[in-house]
Amino acid sequence: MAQVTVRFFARYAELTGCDTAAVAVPAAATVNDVLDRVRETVPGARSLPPRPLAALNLRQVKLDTRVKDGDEVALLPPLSGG
Amino acid sequence: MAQVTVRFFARYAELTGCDTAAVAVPAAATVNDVLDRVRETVPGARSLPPRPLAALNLRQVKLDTRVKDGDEVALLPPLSGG
Amino acid sequence: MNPLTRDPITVESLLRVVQSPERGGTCVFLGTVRNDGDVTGIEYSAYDEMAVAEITRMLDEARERWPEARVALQHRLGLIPLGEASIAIAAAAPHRADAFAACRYVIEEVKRRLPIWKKELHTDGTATWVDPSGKTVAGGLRDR
Amino acid sequence: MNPLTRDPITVESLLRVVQSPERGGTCVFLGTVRNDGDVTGIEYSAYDEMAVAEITRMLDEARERWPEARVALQHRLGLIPLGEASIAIAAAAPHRADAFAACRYVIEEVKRRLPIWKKELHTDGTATWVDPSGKTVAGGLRDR
Repeated sequence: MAQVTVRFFARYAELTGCDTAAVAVPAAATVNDVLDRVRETVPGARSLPPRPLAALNLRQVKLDTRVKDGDEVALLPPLSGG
Repeated sequence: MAQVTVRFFARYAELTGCDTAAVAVPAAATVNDVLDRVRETVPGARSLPPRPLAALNLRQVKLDTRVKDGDEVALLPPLSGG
Repeated sequence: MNPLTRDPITVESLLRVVQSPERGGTCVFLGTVRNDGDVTGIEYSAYDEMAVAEITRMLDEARERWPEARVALQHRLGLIPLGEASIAIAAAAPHRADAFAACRYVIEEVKRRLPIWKKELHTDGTATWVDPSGKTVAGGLRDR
Repeated sequence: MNPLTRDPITVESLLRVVQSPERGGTCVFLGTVRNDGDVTGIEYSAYDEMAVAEITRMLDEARERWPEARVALQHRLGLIPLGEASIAIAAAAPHRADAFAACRYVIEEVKRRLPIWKKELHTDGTATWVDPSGKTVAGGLRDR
């Protein structure tokens, strides 16, 4: 199993009511698997869009990217910096 | 006849030793005719390049542009503003 | 210079970082909070650690593409009143084409990659998250 | 604001002219005196009346091409020390592409049209007129 920290920002933090959640996923799981796990364990996460923007360890990644124990996954609403 | 004021700037003012000269040219003369007249009457003007940049009444013009009485012709070294 | 700040941005502090007598052309971009109808201000929030990492990567990329240019960036967070700058980018280079290109590159990457979000505060007391894809969503409401 | 000045240029004074809450993007170009080897400063001179007329025409052209943009320009004359600005252009617009384009347009037109000349002052006390076509000519000498 891999223990992954999930972070929520901006509107997604409002939807879930939390900034951070810890989830456990099988070894060789993907960001998408982390997302599925989050939807099961964080009630407000069911309102997240089907394919949100995600970052893994401070870099944007595709949802099929593999995660490993200790990784940080972030779910990012549409960016509007600048 | 048309009375025309000629102005010299930057290096051209250094070459001719003057800032301004007044020349008389026939009616229907061009900027080029003014330039020829300047070369005859202003000693240092013989060192001007054959076809310098010229302005007529605050606008860049070609040397075949007609002048009229009271006009101001300016002879401009290569521009280097900015 | 910290690339994220909660204080007003001053152009001079960025100019000091990038300018030198060898770099004769400087291009600055300033993004300021715009008055879109009934907006009184914008609350900016960030994924701070990732934003700092992305800014470092963007500036590294700019340095690789325009080796003679030097670029600095500062993004302000927190509540920014109308008309004040949320972002400033300064790029100095020996030749102006490089300064313009490097500055433009960085602001386009900022818009594309920086994990920063804005919430518009309206005169009626409501707030909406800005979605640059066109939709704005009321704060706290579900996806529509 | 007088477009020609003998005093140091301040970016703020140009920003005040062009910025407003409707114009969220501002692009600034600064040209500063560059250290080309042994240069200690540059003496700028102008055909003042024509320079002012050309600047007015350039800004009018920019306004026609980018009607939502507002552009300001200031060129400094006289002796300018190394590293100080000889020119500043600020363009503000509702969208950044227009701000960049208007600013770039004006600096390119300045280089092409503005009747302003520079004489480089060297550490050895000599002075040379700058010819952007590549040649520099010693002050007071004949054409070569």
